[in-house]
Amino acid sequence: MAQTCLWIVCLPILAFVIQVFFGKRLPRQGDWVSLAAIGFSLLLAIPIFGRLLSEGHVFDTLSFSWLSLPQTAGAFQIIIGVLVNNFTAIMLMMVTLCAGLIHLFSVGYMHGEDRYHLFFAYISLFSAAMLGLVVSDNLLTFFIFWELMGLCSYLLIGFYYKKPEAIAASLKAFMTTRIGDVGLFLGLCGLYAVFGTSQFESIYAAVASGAAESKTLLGMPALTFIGFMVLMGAIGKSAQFPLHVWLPDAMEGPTPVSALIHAATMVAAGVFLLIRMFPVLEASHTVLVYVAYVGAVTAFLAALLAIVQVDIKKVLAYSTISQLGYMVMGVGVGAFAAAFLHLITHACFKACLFLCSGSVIHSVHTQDMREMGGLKSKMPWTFACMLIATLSISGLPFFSGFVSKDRVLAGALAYGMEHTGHWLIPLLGFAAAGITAFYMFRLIYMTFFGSARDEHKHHHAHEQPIVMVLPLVVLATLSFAVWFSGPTGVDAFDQVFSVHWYEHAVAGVEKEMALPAPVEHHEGIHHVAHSLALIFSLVLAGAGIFFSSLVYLKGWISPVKLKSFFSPIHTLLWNKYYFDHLYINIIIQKGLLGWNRFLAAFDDWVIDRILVDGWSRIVLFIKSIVGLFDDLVIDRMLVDGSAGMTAMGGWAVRRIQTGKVQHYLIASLAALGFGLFYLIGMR
Amino acid sequence: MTTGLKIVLLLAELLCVSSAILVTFHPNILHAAVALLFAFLGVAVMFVYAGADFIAGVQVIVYVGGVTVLVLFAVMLTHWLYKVTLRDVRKKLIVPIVLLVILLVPAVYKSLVELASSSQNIAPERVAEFAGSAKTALIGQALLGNYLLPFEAITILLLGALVGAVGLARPK
Amino acid sequence: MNILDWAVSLEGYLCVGAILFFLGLAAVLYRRNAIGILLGIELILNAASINFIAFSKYRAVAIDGQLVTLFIILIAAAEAAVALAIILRLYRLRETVDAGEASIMRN
Amino acid sequence: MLSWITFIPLIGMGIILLLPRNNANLVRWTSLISTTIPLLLGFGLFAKFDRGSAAAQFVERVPWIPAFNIEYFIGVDGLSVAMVLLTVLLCFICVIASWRISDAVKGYHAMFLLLETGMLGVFCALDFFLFFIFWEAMLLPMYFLIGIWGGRDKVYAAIKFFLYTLFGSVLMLLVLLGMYYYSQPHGFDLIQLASTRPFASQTITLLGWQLPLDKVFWVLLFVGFAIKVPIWPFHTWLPWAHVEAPTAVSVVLAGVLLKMGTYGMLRMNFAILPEATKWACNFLAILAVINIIYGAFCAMAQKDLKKLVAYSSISHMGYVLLGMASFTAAGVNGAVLQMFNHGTSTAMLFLLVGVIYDRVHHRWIVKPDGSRGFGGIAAVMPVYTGIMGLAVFASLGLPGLSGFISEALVFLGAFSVPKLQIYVVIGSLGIILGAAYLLWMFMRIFLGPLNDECKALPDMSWRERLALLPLCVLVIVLGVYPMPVLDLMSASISQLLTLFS
Repeated sequence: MAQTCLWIVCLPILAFVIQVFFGKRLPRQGDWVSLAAIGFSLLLAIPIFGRLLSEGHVFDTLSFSWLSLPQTAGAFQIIIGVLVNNFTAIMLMMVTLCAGLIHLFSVGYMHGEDRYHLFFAYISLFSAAMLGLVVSDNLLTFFIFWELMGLCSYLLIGFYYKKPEAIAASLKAFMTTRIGDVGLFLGLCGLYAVFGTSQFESIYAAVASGAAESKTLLGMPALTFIGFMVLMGAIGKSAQFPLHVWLPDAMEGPTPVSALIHAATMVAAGVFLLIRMFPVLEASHTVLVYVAYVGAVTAFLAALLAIVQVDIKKVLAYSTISQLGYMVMGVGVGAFAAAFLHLITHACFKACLFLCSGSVIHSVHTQDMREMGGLKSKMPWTFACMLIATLSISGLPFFSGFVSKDRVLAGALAYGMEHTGHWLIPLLGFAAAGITAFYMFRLIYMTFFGSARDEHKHHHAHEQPIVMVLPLVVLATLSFAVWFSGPTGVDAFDQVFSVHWYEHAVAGVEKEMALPAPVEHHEGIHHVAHSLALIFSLVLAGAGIFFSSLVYLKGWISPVKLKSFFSPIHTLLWNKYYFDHLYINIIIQKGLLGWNRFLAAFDDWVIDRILVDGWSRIVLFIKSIVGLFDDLVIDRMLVDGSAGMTAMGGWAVRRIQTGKVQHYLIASLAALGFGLFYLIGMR
Repeated sequence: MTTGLKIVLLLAELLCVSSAILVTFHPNILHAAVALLFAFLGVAVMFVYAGADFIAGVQVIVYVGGVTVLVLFAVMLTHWLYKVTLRDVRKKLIVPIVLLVILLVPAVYKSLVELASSSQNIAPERVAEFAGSAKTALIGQALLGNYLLPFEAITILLLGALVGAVGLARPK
Repeated sequence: MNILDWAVSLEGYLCVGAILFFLGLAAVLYRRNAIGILLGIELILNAASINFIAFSKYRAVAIDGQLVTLFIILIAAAEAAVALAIILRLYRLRETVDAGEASIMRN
Repeated sequence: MLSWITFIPLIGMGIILLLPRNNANLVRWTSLISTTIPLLLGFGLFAKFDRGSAAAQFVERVPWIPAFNIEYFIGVDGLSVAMVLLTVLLCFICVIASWRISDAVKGYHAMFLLLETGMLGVFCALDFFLFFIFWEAMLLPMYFLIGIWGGRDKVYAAIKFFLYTLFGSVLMLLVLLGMYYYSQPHGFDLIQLASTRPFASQTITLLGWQLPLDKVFWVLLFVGFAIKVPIWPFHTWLPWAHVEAPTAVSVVLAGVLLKMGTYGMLRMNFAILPEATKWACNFLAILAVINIIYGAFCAMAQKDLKKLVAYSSISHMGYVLLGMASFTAAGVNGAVLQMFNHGTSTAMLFLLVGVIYDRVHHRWIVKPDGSRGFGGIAAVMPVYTGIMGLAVFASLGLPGLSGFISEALVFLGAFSVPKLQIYVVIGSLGIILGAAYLLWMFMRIFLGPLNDECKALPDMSWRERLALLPLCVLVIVLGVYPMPVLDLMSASISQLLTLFS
């Protein structure tokens, strides 16, 4: 089974390579190559998922040494490989299905774009990276595919590279996720420092055996440090607060990209990471609370932001952030199974929502809801699918959203009741649920109901071809609860033939993770929490829908008056809590670039001019002194001086040469005389 | 050696000295040249007494005949009789010259005598015999014997001098 | 030993030689006329010849002394010829034979 | 075999000097041949190199100056084999890349081949004296190459480079003499010095102070090599040298010359003076982190593309230092691998800068007057954008490309040492900044609306693609499976690290 996983990953990579090098020259610019690759992966994934449904448990590993450094003191080795367990099987199924459908959809959507083959190349690479991440059995390859996905999101967001906003958004996305990735990388280093390996099995075993309790990293207990770093990674990738700013801008990319990357798969990778590392987070006791808070806060604030958005894709982007917040909160409160289920269901209905919005945009050629309206009659299929997905996301019975969201909220409520100190978490959770219903139905009413605000666009609106509608229908059908638990989604009613495959899968994984058995105290709390959560979520969802229809369908309360009433809050929401302003203008423009300019100037002036060229000035100074000394003392006094003396001497002697022969004779005779006199004297 | 001969030798020496004085101090260059002539003659006589009769002969021929005539010719050629006075010696220098000569001559004389006494003396009888014997043959043998090289060299020198003198004196 | 024996003896010859030498030297030094200088030189040479001859007679110098004198005479002749040629040339160039004015070589 | 690799370029230079001046192509072909032969021999070296043994291989030892027992002792071990292969490859590529140099072609290629011999010699020499000679021999052609064929104020840059490195090598000369004097059987043999390590216990009195000998040697050598690496306070010559050097020269300068500093440290400081290195470990780590952060910050503020890449080299060499300071198998192996990977990725960047420089003769990302230097080139030069993208992502350490492996190893190694953990955290900031300035540059030049100045830029010629092909393949292959290069060096490094465990 592990070999098939390898093939599932390698097929899209192969497609990528083919597309990059030969895409342009292939018939239909090679979109069928990518489709075939992801289709085969889907076909390979189905038996694995089938095995999970039939036997209730799937497990297979395959690992090999990727990098080994023989060292006498102890071999440092990096072992990587493939791990297939229940969650992997489910994820494989979800990813390949969603990716396949979105490939199909983008064949229609991207028709006629230039660099069409490159789009499919990048999408194949992305699918390969996501699948690689899902199947990897250690944090290192997890991290490698994690960053490859970051690369693909960078390339795909910046696909329309001629638009300055698109490339700015792509850079923003890559940098923000990169900050998170660095956190995850430090966590990975921590793992190697503490456990010497990053393989999940050995980590689960080591954590269970309590081997890492004593060790500390940077003064913090090791597991807490690793937990925080992993959380940082998840915040970066899953666009949680405060690193959420890149997801709304990522909507600049083509809609299938938003659907695939920024709804279904990539952003979910952060949550999948938290689930994979759950034993570590749990063992560190302190990190989980922070995870819960991050999730809850993100869910609530993002939901608020979604209310004021006018761009259809931005609304969905913020709703994604909010739903991710739910999942992170689920993991934080310990209900990681519920979080995982929500991840799966969210992938389906959010992909459906995005694709519907894609088809709407494709037909009316605008993303601004204020120019839409009354498309119900024009685009019946799209409307139907979008309505189903909206109902699912709002958490109404009979729909998958209700099943998973209810469990997450129940977990949060149970957590809140147990640790009363953290009552804020369930409160934010439930509030977000209500607001979700409100803004989702706001979106439905503004786009499909009411009268057309822009006649020209309304006239042109038309239903999309089958190749785009089919994926919508498939995804919409997946949004029903029947697949995940019972038909109604309420366990009490569905006792008769409710589907229990998910519970078995979760049990299998818990066994693997060797989690410490949850402290079974007052079992009643869970039951009470569950039923209470059921009631609260239904009430809130209904209120949300009712209130939204009052404002947008019936128009009894005009949005304008609402806006004026809450104007301070509205401006706050409109400016996205000034996060963007804080990041872009203050931290980056003034802080970072200012500091860089200062440092470059410092480097240029202080170190280069003063410290280095300064030496040349000093040397020049010394040279001038030495030059002066040399010129004055040696040259003038000694050399010229002696020359002068010789000249004087010469001048004096010159007078002797009178030119008269006789004088010379006298002189020589005088010399002869002295010589003789001296000789005679001597003797 | 008879005293008569000694007297003649003494006279010759006095002639030499007096004419030498004339040569150095006589204001008129022409008279000085003639005085030189007589000095040479005095010297020739001294040679004869010293037993160097051939050398005396050569002295007379070369010096008296050649050099003095040459000098006279030179004087005549370089002094317009009516233009240039032949006065020559500078007056103010006479006193230092005389002093010089008076001082130095005895000193040099004493040193020469000392030199003479230190060198090996010949027995008086051999002095007489040497004075008497014929020197010319000896000179001839010596010239073409031990002194062959100087002899040849002197011939070249004379040739060079001759050509040089002619070259120098030739009018443009 | 009277004046006669002295005159014939070696000392006599040497004394005359010395006198002649210094007179010649005086002539050379103080004669303004170039020819006067030449005369001085001739005197000096003769003084040397006298000494040679005296030594060849009274000392064991034998014939060599006379030979040297012979050479001195020859050289003197050559020298006189050349000197006079120079003087004539000087005269033709400078219209004078005064040794003092021929001082182009001065400093 | 090793002597052949080292001296064939020199023979090539000799031949080139004899060639007629006007026939440029003949000169270029001879120069190409005299770099291809060492490349082929390099492949032979790679094949025949024994991965297991840590000792020096392909040793050639001939007494050269017996009076001071200086030997012509060359050999290659784990530390230097990767660098030799890199040098041979880069010089081959640079000769292809410098096909468009047209003025004084003979001089250029002669100097270049002399430079290659100097560099190969430095990596092969196992005798300190020979090492020093090659070190200086490499300096001179570099000066001429920058000084004559360089950019606007090339003379300033050439002089600054020359004097700066010379200052360093003067210190090295002191140590050379010191080691000769203080080693028992007076000699320069590095392998023997590394095995006996005689300087640990001795002391030296300088100006009245009693200083431990090995620490004095360590500091002097460190400064000498720090100038070359370059390490933070001594780095100001690098941007100048790079900006003014012609493309091929700055490729070699960044690809190989910077590694000589770190290689020298490993060969001398670490192998011969282990106690001093342990004493200075913290100091090294601090400088490493400064290098990383400082280089990244300065790179972000640069307006000249080549200066940006130069500062990025400073930042990447910071990782090498951090890896070396960790004394762990992963760290040091990561460091030496980073030396190789940085060589390939920076070489690609410089070649690509050269490509655009040949077309527009300016390198301003943002012109001094503030207007855009380039913009939206992706539309006009797709292949160039693709390869530049690969180079940018390789050097910012994207997993799947070679840059990531060495950075990961360095950080994994350094993080396992408790006292270096804080440095790793600060260093990881460098990864973010690295991505920032490279992608920001990529955006401003390649993406966005097309700048009308660059409307008519031709895409890369086949020669430029040929020059870049081997590097692209290397970057991808080593990114996926780094073992071929890693196990070249791991044996020697593990033996080196036994001194530090």
